[in-house]
Amino acid sequence: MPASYLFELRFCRWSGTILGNIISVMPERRMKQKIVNSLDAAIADIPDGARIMFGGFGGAGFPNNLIQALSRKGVKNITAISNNCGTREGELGVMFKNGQVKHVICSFPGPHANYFQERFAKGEVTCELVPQGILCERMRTAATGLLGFYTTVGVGTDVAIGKEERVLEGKRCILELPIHADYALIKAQKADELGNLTYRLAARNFNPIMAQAAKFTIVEVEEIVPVGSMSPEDVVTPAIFVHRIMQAKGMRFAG
Amino acid sequence: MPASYLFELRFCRWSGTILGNIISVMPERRMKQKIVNSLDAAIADIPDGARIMFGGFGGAGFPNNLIQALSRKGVKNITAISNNCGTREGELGVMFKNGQVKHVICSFPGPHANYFQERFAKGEVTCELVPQGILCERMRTAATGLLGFYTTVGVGTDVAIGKEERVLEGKRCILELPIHADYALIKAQKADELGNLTYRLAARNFNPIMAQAAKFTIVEVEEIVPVGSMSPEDVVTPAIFVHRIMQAKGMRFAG
Amino acid sequence: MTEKPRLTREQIAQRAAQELHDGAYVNLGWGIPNLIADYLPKALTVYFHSENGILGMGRRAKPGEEDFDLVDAMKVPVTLIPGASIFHQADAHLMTRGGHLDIAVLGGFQVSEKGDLANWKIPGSKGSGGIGGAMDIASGSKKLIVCMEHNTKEGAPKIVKACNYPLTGLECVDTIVTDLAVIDVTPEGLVLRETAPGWSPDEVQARSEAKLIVRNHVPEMKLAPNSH
Amino acid sequence: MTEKPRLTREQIAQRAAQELHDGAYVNLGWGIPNLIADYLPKALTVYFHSENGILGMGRRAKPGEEDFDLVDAMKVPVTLIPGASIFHQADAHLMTRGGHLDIAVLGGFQVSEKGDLANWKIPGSKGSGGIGGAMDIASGSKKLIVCMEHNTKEGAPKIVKACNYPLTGLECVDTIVTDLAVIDVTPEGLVLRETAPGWSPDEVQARSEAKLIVRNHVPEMKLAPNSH
Repeated sequence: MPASYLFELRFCRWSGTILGNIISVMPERRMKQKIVNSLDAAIADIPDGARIMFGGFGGAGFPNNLIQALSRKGVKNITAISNNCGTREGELGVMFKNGQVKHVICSFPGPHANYFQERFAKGEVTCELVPQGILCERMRTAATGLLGFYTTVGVGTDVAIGKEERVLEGKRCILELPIHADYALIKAQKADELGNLTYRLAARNFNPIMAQAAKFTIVEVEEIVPVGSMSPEDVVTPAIFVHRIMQAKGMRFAG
Repeated sequence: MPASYLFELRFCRWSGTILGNIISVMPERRMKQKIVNSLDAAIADIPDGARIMFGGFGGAGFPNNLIQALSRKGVKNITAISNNCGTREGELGVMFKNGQVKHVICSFPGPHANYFQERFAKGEVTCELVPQGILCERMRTAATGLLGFYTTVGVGTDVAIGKEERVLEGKRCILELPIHADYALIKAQKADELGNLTYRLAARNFNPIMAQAAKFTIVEVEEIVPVGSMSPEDVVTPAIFVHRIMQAKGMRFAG
Repeated sequence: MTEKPRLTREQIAQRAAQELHDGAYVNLGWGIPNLIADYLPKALTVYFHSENGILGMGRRAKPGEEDFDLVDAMKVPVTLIPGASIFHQADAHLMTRGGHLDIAVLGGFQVSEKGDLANWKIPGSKGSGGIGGAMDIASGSKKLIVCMEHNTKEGAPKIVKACNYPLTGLECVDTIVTDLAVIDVTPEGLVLRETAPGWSPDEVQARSEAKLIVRNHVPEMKLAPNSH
Repeated sequence: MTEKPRLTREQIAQRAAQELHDGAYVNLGWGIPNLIADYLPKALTVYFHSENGILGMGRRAKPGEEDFDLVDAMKVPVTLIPGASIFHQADAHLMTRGGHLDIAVLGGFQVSEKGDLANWKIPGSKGSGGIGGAMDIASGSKKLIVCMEHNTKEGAPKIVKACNYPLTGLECVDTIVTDLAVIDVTPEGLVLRETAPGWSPDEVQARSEAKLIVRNHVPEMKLAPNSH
């Protein structure tokens, strides 16, 4: 029996027809399993002490609804990896307000991160400042299974303290190590039922990197669309990086 | 004078109108400068001894027309960075047939790279074999201004010979260094007049990485479209990475 | 010595297909692994990854249907299933190396008792050789299965104490499916899980250089009813 | 001591805008640099980069036009020009660090005679401080311009022999535009290129800690006719 015939049998079960070179099949079994129906369910299994990446930059692309749910759940001793530390009680702010974060890895806490700064002043939160692009690369390094990289960024600055330094290509550089996380909480515009994601404008920012880098990625989206309605070329985050999907109307804290 | 008014004056000169949040302007001066009108002109300034990246994989996304032009020009002593080494005289094959390549950095020369293998057997071409994903990462490392990375890939194999080895996260890993290039010759589906690119299906492959990694990127495209006709979210290779554009009907060597 | 029938290449693929689980993201290498897609249990939905930047490959394109911009890693024109995505080669290998693929299946020349794999070059072979994506795939997949014949054409064992062929990766193989056996690589060594129909554990051991651990009863492989 | 008038922040931006060339890809940092977009010579087309993943930013959004998914690195709602592109933050910094931007302009607390920059933290300041994208931008741009006042409010020089503020980058600055001068960082040291209107090279040197090299005649800055 030729190979193509066997394939056809398999796809016929899903009433497959060929649309251009996209075969229309409906693998019902898997595609609904990533979708949950409440914000609380979306984050229910995140334990105290988890390392969590949070997407968003400049008021855009923050998973505000998931953050609010995480705050309600009351998890403690979180290590947060995020570009900033919230704007007042918005974005990550509520997590600092409630004393849920013990350590943060970020590039720029931000001028309105007052709850973070209060906890930081009291020594209740520790903070590792990372140059923004290096924050991206250290997360991507975890995502891609590499173990570290050398960069000129931060050489001779506070960032280099305690880091290995050497010369490559005649340039002083320091060794930067991957940033791993148990979870990523991200925001996307659309998900299909398998978890393929697209983002809106500059709300993309850190979200695709964090989706790749964390062991388990939870996304809140504005819209869930049927499988097959997204062009394969337009997918920004392939479904392999997405583990749980929650449709949530956009709560926004523009700060 | 408020800032927005000054901007408006500047854009009004280009008869600007607002389309959603995309302001319709026509900066005529720059946008035509990257487009050339012949394949020979597109590669005219590539000198003997250049280091050149060539896009393409599995018969898809090869800049065949630019390669043919480069072959006609007769440049010599090229260092080629490419996943493979051509299929007979197709793709990079013609460059080996004509003895134009002195060194190749690749992952898989391929079963039909007979001209490469002939030259290699005679010692006329040297070859550095690099695992395919590491080839991508070494190019991306050059693109992003980093100086090297550690990976477990290749540890204990021929690939590790001569490379620094250490242990990170309890794993043996080797240091891999960036691959730089003077030029990238790539293939895209569409370019706008500024050089923003999109690719068709699996013809994307190495092309976006090489565009980022080389000092000067020359692209052959099926179609050139007006500035503003590509959605900003759909651009795969932003114009900043593209230096010269040539519209060429697709010559294909599927091997 | 005339031997009993061994599994065909197709039957090796058929047995290996049973190692895939529902919803898995899977990369299939050249050779026998590439045949696995033809033998998926019908109840499974599996997402095939190709290292040239595809997730969600469907069946091969039929004659007349080929699009040469949509090929797999073997240059064969393929199709996409709904929910497929396209990305560049660096992201494709971010998936292989970064531990995102559930299962990868590669061909092999030799597997050692520690799970070292040699699959890219035969010693003394002419020409440059070629690595391709195998080393990245071997380094990062959650589960690596090797499909190969148990012995070379000359009868030499390919399940060895230590590889003397150029290595692809160290301690990377989880399971070996051959024309004689299914073998798991464990911290204790190679554990014989199943034998080919009609073959005893002793007969399989006799055709292996590495020691095979036999725990209790070793069943014979079951091939699916739609066996070739 | 009552001093002569210095350039305003807007005039510093106006002078710095003259350093941009047609077709340049440009990143503007917080503070004075962010004002530069308002003072571009009309003949120039410049493509503005934002480290949150935008190339081809247009003007700020007008009231009613704001889209809070389209903000610059300062959180200000902006617009796009045709030919703009959107990408993730890792690619945005691939551009900064990888030498793809033609010009970046940052604010500064101190610049040393070797071109070291300190711009992210004042010693003894409370709180965590914050780095943002400045270190990546400083490390990789083809040309780095720093815009700042020549002296602190207390009159201390910000052009120093060696920075005693926390550093942003070593030997990264190419040109300094202050309210008193335009200064180029060269292998020989800091070269005074222009002075503010009404200021002499000696007067500028007196307000600098680092030695300024004076070659021949040092002209006064010319601000564009549409000066504020």
